[in-house]
Amino acid sequence: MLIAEAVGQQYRETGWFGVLFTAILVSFLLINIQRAKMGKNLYIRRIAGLNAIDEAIGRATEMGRPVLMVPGLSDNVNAIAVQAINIFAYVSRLAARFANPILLCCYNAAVFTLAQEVIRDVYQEEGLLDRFDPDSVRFVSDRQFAFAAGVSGLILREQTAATFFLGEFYAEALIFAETANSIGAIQVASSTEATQTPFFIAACDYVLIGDEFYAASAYLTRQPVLVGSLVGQDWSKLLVIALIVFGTIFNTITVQSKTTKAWDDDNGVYKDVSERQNDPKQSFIQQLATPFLPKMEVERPKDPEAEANK
Amino acid sequence: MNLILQSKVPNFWAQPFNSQGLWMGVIGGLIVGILLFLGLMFMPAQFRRPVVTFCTFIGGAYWVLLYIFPAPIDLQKTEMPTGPVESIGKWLTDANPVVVSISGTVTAFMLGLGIFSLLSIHLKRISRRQKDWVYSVVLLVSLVSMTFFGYADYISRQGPEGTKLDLQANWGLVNYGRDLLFDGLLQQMDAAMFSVIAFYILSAAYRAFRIRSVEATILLSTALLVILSLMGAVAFIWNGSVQHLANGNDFLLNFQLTEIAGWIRRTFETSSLRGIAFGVGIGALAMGLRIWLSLERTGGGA
Amino acid sequence: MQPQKSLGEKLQSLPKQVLYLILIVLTSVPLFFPVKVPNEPLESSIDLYASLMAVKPGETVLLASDWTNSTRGESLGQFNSVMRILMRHNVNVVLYSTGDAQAPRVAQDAIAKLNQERMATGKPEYKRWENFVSVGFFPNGEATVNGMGTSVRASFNGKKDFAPGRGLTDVYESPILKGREKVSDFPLLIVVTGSKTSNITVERLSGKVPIAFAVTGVMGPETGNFYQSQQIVGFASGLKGLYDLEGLMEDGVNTPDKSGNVVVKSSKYGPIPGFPGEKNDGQGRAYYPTLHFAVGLLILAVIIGNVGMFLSRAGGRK
Amino acid sequence: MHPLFTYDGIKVTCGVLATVGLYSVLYRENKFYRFFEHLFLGLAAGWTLVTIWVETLKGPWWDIMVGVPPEKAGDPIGNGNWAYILLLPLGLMGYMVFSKKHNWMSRIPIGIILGLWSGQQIQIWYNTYGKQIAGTAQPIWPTTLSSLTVPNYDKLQLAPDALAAAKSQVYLSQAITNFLFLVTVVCVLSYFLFSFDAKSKAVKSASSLGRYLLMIGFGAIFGSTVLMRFTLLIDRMYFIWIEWFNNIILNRH
Repeated sequence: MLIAEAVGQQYRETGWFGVLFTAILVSFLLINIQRAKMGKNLYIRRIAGLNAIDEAIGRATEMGRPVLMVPGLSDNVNAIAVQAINIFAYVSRLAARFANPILLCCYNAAVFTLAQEVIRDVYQEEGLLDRFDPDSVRFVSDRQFAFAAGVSGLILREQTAATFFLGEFYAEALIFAETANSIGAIQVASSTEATQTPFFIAACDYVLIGDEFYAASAYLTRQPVLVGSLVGQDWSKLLVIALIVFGTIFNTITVQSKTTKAWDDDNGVYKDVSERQNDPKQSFIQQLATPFLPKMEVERPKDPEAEANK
Repeated sequence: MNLILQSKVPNFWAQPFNSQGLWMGVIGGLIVGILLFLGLMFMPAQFRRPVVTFCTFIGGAYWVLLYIFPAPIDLQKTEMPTGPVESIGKWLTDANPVVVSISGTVTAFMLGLGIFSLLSIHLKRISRRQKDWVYSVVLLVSLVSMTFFGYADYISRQGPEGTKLDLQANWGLVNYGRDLLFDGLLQQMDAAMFSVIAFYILSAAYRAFRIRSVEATILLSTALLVILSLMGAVAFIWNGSVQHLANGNDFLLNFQLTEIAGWIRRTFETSSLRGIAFGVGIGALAMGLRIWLSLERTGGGA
Repeated sequence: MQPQKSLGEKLQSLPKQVLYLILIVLTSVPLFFPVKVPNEPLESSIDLYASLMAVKPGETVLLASDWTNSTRGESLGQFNSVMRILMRHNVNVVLYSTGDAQAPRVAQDAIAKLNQERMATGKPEYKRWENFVSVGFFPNGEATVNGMGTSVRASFNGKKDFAPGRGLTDVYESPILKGREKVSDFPLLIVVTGSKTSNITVERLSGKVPIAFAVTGVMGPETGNFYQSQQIVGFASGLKGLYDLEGLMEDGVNTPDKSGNVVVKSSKYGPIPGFPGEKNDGQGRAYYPTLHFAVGLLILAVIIGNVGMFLSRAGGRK
Repeated sequence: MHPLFTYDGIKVTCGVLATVGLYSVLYRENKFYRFFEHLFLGLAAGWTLVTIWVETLKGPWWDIMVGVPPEKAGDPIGNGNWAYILLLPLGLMGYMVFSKKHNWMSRIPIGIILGLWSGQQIQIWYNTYGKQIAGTAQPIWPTTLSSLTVPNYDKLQLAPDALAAAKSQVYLSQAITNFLFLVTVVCVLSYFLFSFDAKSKAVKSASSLGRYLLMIGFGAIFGSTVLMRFTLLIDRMYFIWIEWFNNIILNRH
């Protein structure tokens, strides 16, 4: 009974290791954020795509044409959208200083609300609230391809000089990229969907691949919290790598160690060779990842009412 | 706690349908909500951030708790929890559908903002006779008519008679209207816009797929190989000829097009995707953590 | 007057519109002359077919139908093939969607068509409520699927479908959902999708129920990722997967056809019958040949571009 | 009557016109496209307004709040949970975003949604990636050199146990594949190490190798995606030429 209370259903499904591992990752992040806060200065490598932002805006200013931003097609406001908006806050801060018109097209009402609020803040902090046009942050549509049609229409009519597609992009990625490319806009793009990255690579000037997107805000603003968490992420990645390498070595050895008779197909005879348990569930690392705890019965009092309803 | 843990219905939280208690609850809740609203409006500024932080934390705390707090082991509907630990665990699991509905519902209420933004832009354009104002009229007209026919159709489908309308024979004007606007136009335009990508792929590939750098060459050659392997006819001919050459030599059979492409995809595509996925996953985790604990300020002030 | 363009430059700067026009022609003409192209099914497709055929008659499977007409080109065919197999096996289906508000409607229309086809061959109707229930759409997919992990009943709570004579009725009153509280009470969960819902399902339900996918070609790679790590039992990806499936329905696995030779071999499975003689071919058969022309054009365009580049380089060196 | 003048004829024709209208942008931005673009946006917005109630609010919110007439006495579905009303003012707080003074309030609903999302990230992380980490750790040393590649089991015709034994070997080719798989994952992952000084040789070479391996992956992705896109185009062409031109205009079946 006590065990049943201590070890919940989910631990029997994913195992204690999962919770522990997540906890370690979380602690890594918190530790490094703390380190950074305490003024430890931490190194970040160069990320090409991000240095292009200033260049892009500068170019837009010369041409006096607007900068277009799309924070991805997240179904609801989530970290990806927030991260994109954080980057766009940086972009529009520059744009505001150069009195350059901006266009921020949103796919989701909640994201629109957040963007509206954040971008207004930016202009306020810069003391340029008079330059802020609420219509420059707009909700286009929450239907994927209506959104695509609307945004490409905007790109073509407004002849945007610089376009930023950062966030969660799906099939429509290439529609935006090629449209913007056809009017010679300078493009910085990134999709957290790895499957869309090759299309951005084919059509855009600068592409942030995968995780670089999450590194962006740390790289641009150098806020201690962000830098710290970035270092924490690196630790976590190293931990994952370590686990993989350890698992591989351990696995290889276990396979080698067990020997038994097995079929040698060339000479058509039995001979001594080590045998691998080819059922992955048998490998140590797999068991660590997902232990198969036996089903267990728990004695409980019956609920009279529920019994009655049954 | 007792108030929340009530499993019997009806109870304080769940009142019978259309009962007086229910409507009093609804009205009471509404009043409380409005008071809360006003209270927040006139709350001193220094409490603003704490409030937001608190709400965010509570939201995240639920899922984290659900994850780490031991859930009762296959607790049947007819059984009662054995002790405090189990009853809390049960409460967490039972709360799941409630929590689930929150973000969807709240976002739904905010949709008005999106529509408001649309309307404000296009009404302005019309009233000021700006360039392309005619198209704004088109947009508004289509918006209104779709809304009208959509609801009319929906209402006509309510009740036990609703199934009848699955047959076109029983349709009325509103059903035809909705069908034309939605199936006839909206869905078709979805498909059309989606398929436009095919053209863009062609032009993008033609422009960008040049053997300039090592990277470009790798990308190009892998892409071509995979494409060919997925074209049944090509694969069939290639494989056929390999099988012919190999006649019985199993080793050579590995050079069938599908084998090579399959090997590349298994070995490099899957793995590189996985590499990215780990990175992005950790990134999302970190971001989630920062947001949950309000460690960073959204808007990333420089 | 402008300087004459060299051949190399010309080849590198074909106007887009011309390419587009050729593409339209190439994707239109072959449609009028459908032919059968030879094909070898992928292992993942065979696994999907096997897992579908493994479900026993009278069982109830969950089918997440998360596609709409925007991916009709691939998903409709896949959905039809999957449903044909299940219907012929008299497997009951619980339809739900977390992908798109329209998905349930689209799926029902597809089933209606399949029903006509089925009854035309003299088979009994595949009845709503007795053979399949449409649970409808869940706006907050991630959380809903998450909830299904704990209790399907709780997540389907308050969802209704048309019961004959009774109008809208709580889905859990349907005979086919009797006693299926947890997701593990279902022998199989199939997701036919053109969107991210497949990932969401794996993230939250993998290990709790066998999962099989029919996804669009673009999602093939990431789905392969789950397949490799055995989080899903099998999947069909894109038109190729669909064409495989249609082929498998015709030939079966490790089963000889009329002329006695086994078309599809697999060391993984024993003989799995097909449905020779029934209507197995659909979109796959109609579109797959045409695809070859379109892809051919793409490859040609890339080659032309590169040839042009080399020519102009050579010109430069002179 | 000619099918073009039936309802279905009109419906399909509308679809064709819309398709052509949107395609016209491929030539260049024009009035025809602009018309259908705005029509598209309008219809989409209208449809959203419909689904917002029909799909999003009616079932998951309203019905749960006010309950529904119980099918039979004491049926829990019949009860309404009035507390759901509190979500309404919560959602409305978002509308304060346009007010100069109280726009901060819009951060409360956003905060809650974000909080829920963040918590889920922590909840799902391991369930998503745990198995993948484990699946990446495969033996990288062969257990037998009797055959360099995986033998063709179908041809061997072995007794079940012998077959199992033969299948359970790690052949050289598998070992190499597993090794390459491992290397790819590790290198790609190390390409995304941002805080390590690239001067350190190991990291540098690993990450640059990672980038090349990424390109192989991207190439393969591109390859497998292309076909789908063309499929959708073919589907459109089928719609135009067969379902419209052939079946309706030419009235052939």
